[in-house]
Amino acid sequence: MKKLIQDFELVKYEELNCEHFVLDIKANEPLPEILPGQFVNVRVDNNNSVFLRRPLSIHNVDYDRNVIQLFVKRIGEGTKSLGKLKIGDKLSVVYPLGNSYSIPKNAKTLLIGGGCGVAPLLYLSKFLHEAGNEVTTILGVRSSYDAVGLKAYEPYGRILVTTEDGSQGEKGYPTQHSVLENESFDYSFTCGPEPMMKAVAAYSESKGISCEVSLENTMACGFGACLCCVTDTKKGNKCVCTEGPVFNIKDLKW
Amino acid sequence: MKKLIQDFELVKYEELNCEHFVLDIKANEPLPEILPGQFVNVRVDNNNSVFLRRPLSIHNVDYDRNVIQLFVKRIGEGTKSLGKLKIGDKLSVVYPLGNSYSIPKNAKTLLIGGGCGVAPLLYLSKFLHEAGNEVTTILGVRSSYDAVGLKAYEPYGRILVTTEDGSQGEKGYPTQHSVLENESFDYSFTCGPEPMMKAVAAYSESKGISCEVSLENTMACGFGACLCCVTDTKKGNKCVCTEGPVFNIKDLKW
Amino acid sequence: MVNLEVKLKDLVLKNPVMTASGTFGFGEEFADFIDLSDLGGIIVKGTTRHHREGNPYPRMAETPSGMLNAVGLQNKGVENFCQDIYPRIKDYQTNVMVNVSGSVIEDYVETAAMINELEHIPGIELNISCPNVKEGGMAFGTSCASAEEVVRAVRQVYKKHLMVKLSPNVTDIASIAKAVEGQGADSVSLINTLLGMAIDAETRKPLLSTVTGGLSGPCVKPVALRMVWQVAQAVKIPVVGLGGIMNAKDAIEFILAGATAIQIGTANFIDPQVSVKIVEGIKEYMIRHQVSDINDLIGAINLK
Amino acid sequence: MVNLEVKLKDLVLKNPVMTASGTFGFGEEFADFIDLSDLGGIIVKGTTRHHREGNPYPRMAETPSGMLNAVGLQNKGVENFCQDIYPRIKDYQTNVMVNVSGSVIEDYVETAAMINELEHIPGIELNISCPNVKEGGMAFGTSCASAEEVVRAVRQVYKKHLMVKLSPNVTDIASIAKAVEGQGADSVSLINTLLGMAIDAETRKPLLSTVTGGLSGPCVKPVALRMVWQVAQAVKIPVVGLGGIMNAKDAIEFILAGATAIQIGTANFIDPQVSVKIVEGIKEYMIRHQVSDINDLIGAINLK
Ligand SMILES: Cc1cc2nc3c(=O)[nH]c(=O)nc-3n(C[C@H](O)[C@H](O)[C@H](O)COP(=O)(O)OP(=O)(O)OC[C@H]3O[C@@H](n4cnc5c(N)ncnc54)[C@H](O)[C@@H]3O)c2cc1C
Ligand SMILES: Cc1cc2nc3c(=O)[nH]c(=O)nc-3n(C[C@H](O)[C@H](O)[C@H](O)COP(=O)(O)OP(=O)(O)OC[C@H]3O[C@@H](n4cnc5c(N)ncnc54)[C@H](O)[C@@H]3O)c2cc1C
Ligand SMILES: Cc1cc2nc3c(=O)[nH]c(=O)nc-3n(C[C@H](O)[C@H](O)[C@H](O)COP(=O)(O)O)c2cc1C
Ligand SMILES: Cc1cc2nc3c(=O)[nH]c(=O)nc-3n(C[C@H](O)[C@H](O)[C@H](O)COP(=O)(O)O)c2cc1C
Ligand code: FES
Ligand code: FES
Repeated sequence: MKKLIQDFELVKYEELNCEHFVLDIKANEPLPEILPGQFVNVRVDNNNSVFLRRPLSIHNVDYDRNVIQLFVKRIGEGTKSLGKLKIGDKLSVVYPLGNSYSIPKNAKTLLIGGGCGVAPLLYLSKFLHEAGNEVTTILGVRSSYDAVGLKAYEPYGRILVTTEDGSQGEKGYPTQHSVLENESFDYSFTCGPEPMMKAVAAYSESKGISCEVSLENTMACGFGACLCCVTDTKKGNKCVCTEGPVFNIKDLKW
Repeated sequence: MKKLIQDFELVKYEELNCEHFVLDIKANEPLPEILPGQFVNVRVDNNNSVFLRRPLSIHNVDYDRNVIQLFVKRIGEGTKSLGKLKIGDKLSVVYPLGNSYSIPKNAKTLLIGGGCGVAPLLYLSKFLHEAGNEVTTILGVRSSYDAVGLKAYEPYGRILVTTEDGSQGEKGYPTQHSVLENESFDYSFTCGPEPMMKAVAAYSESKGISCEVSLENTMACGFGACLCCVTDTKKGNKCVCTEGPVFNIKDLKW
Repeated sequence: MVNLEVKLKDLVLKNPVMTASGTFGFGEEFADFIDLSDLGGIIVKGTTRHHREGNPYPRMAETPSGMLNAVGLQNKGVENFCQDIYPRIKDYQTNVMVNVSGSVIEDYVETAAMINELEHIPGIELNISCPNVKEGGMAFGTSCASAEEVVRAVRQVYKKHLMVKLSPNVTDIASIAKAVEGQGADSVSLINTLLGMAIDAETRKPLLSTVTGGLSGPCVKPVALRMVWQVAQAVKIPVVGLGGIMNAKDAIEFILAGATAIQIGTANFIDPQVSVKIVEGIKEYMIRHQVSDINDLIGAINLK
Repeated sequence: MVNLEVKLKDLVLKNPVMTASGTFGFGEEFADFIDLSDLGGIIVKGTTRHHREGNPYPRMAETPSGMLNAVGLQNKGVENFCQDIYPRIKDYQTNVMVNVSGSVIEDYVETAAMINELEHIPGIELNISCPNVKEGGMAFGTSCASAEEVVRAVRQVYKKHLMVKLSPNVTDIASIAKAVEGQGADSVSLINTLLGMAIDAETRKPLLSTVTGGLSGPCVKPVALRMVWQVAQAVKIPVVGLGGIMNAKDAIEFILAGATAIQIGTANFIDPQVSVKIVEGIKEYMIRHQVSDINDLIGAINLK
């Protein structure tokens, strides 16, 4: 897939809570094909301590309006400054980057996300739904305050929540949700903090089902030029930005 | 005079033309005494290539509203980014810095400014007017397009213009204005490009009148700590930020 | 019309803009973004005698106006280069040079000898300055004697353009440049990365798996420019300048300081089109300043 | 309650935060902004045997995340310091140290001997690393032999705390640190500025009257941190770390790398209150991480 560098315009800003926000950014030209799991690399030029671009998963795509949606968690200077952009501001974007989740057909699929790891799962559930799969998404958050943006998933399947404090959905981690005991799935997909992804991997292995995880290694370029973002796989170091970010756990040394 | 570091808030932004703009910045607390010729040193934090503060003359002061006015010309990244601030944005300011123009009493005073060198002259004319002086201000610009903000001077005296293309006022440089031949003055004050200030200095020397110029050396600190901003005077290197920016030409090696 | 062509001894560059090793892959990674034939040359990834996995993750840390890397010369070895990669890239309409690294002199010599046989590779860049692997050659680049030794050995087997890449982590870079010139280097390129380090105060851990790594980006530009200026005064062979070049203005500064050509490194990560934008920007500068030949700008700093 | 007190040999600092020479005037310039007694120490302007006018204007150029300076040790000489300045600053409730520079060994010795007599000056910082004047001492700091020579000579006349400030413009800073330790230095401070350069592409002129100058600010932090780490492993005397420290996080990084105290330089220009903010920030960090004694953080980098 041809990679592009383009200026997008911020057309909508939605504050979800004090930590998370969603940006709608619009291209001047028709968008290229974008696959679930791919990411963009954006330039932050309104902060004098940010040098490199910041990689962000593609949360959703609206081809009709040439809009890409990003779901961002404030971490450091870069993401905080993205949250200060005003409608109409320009954003330089390199995209679409990385490989993608594989899309089975007519299967029972399980999506597990935690923290801002939910970002790529919305666009993924859309694809899974369209391919005739049954989609169950579990979002694990600390408390109901963080259980944001759930409505968007509803058109594509069932959405479940776990909270660490029990304030919404089931109490505990997403891999402790009762649905994992009570039902069986054919495929699992996950994105989020590494310990959570490792728990999903362990669950999937124990059930003998395929599991794809999305890694978030630190990146300098995002398109295979610097070799900074490698992860150690069974076939040696692989670039997360080009051979990932999605990996099947059978290839990782987890 | 005690120097302060404070956060100001942008309360008004006025675009004069594509090069010049005026910022009204407001302090939370009552302003200290500010003298004509003094400057502020502002932090530009919305641009990732600006590191040091930027020195700007105090164009006007409104003690009632705790507002300082800055008159800025877009030069490079720093001044361009100041022009992108939005109402309500915060601006860290170190002030009041530098010495000041001396204020005679009941004399005929001549003020000559060029380019963004006009910035300190407005506040100076106010002081001169209040001390009973007759104030004649000549602004030298390229063309009528740059002859901006003149109205502000009117309460304090006569305002004359020269343009290089003759599109407004007299044609030529401000030191070629006919008033310099037809009238005599007791004191002159100038600020602007060095060649212009040198011409004012030469005129003043030929007439035997006192002449004060305001220098714009590059500065790292603005308050006497780094010794970067020196100018070579008859008494050796002097800091422009503490012993200037205003110098009497008799002390300079011009 | 302005002339952008420069010569590194016999090597003709259609313009002075090259891309720096380790920041431009094998060029292929940039083919979506730019037309490689617009460049004066590209220097592909650091290549060693044998396959290297490189250093463990994490290999990168952002720093003020720059970054640290500790890639550690990950590459599949020179044989793989000759067989798999060379056929894919040999027809690029630009000078494709190979950056050669090693841990012992024999490695450099063998690698260079194999690349000498590749018809469409007009030159190598001998990396005696990689700070990221114990045997990465930086030791060669930090004393005149060892720099001479490796260049002398490689010169015997390598017959085309031999560019030697110098380390900035030295007291006197000009003397090292003179030493390699004395052994027959055709040009010198500088600077490689400055040795640096970053710590995460929260976890108390180094941000790189190797603790220290190589600093690059605009933060190093003032140091690089100074070194290019010093070396250009010390040697007669052409100097290729790099270190923190982000735009045409930066490139012009290096040329004024004495660089015949320049390389773009870290900037490629931030804007994958920056190298061709810099070619355009140099042209615009020349038109604006009425300079018809880029060669008139080389070393044309005005010291009054 | 956390303990911030550290010791440089016998010299007690109420906290590890000092201010760097040449960036803090004589402290007086900051009295409007902060209470100097909140600091562990201040190091006043570079002082030489005789009055120096310094270099001609322009002396400063902004760079990416930093600045170049070419002040060139402008000062009124040590006699003026003793007579005019010392009486004004001697009662500051903090350690006031004098940064001593010279062009020949006798100058260093005579200056140090005169300052040895000043009761309220507990130590000097011997600047063998100023890159901005031909005779600025950087030559002393770039070889072990000459560094040893000047430290040996000064040690004979100077009886209080002798801190030696090292140059980063060297191949192997740890060996220079060991050399000065061997001659009786009580501590080493590092880094002084990196030698750099800037050119105005439009006018083709250097931006500094001296062509080259000293680079400081956050751009140099990764290099400074690496050097502090290397030196801390090489010597037994305390190491004072500086170079690009802008906030408490940066300061903690230097302490984790092995610095007993740190100095704030260029950051003072951008925020004249930054030094005391850093004292506060270190305190907050310690409380958050449940570290009761700052000394437990010195060299406490976690290398796994
Ligand atoms: C493929 C990919 C997809 C991602 N998708 C999303 C997303 O959709 N939404 C979202 O909020 N975040 C996402 N992240 C994480 C996001 O990139 C980081 O949170 C962000 O870079 C932090 O930058 P900062 O300046 O705010 O933080 P700082 O901590 O100041 O960043 C300092 C440096 O570390 C890097 N860094 C810090 N945290 C991370 C991280 N978790 N992953 C990678 N690099 C990091 C930064 O890029 C920068 O170079 C993704 C990361 C990757 C690699
Ligand atoms: C005492 C004083 C008062 C000033 N008053 C005003 C004013 O009222 N209005 C106004 O528009 N400008 C004023 N200037 C000039 C203003 O400071 C510069 O235009 C501004 O610093 C340029 O910054 P930049 O990032 O836009 O340009 P750049 O060219 O990118 O700046 C690069 C560096 O050079 C310095 N620099 C560039 N031009 C100048 C200059 N003319 N003087 C000093 N430093 C410079 C910058 O501060 C910065 O460090 C004043 C300067 C001084 C010293
Ligand atoms: C990620 C990365 C990998 C690098 N790999 C190499 C390499 O293999 N060989 C080499 O000689 N230099 C290598 N370098 C150094 C660059 O070629 C260049 O000398 C340095 O980055 C300074 O230029 P810059 O500031 O423009 O990036 C690498 C730099 C980076 C950032
Ligand atoms: C304007 C300026 C003047 C300096 N003068 C001196 C000096 O007189 N003596 C000295 O040892 N170091 C001097 N330095 C170096 C600083 O003390 C310090 O070592 C260096 O700036 C690195 O620290 P920083 O990045 O925190 O500024 C000077 C630095 C600057 C920026
Ligand atoms: S981020 Fe550069 S190769 Fe992956
Ligand atoms: S700008 Fe620092 S002393 Fe004047």
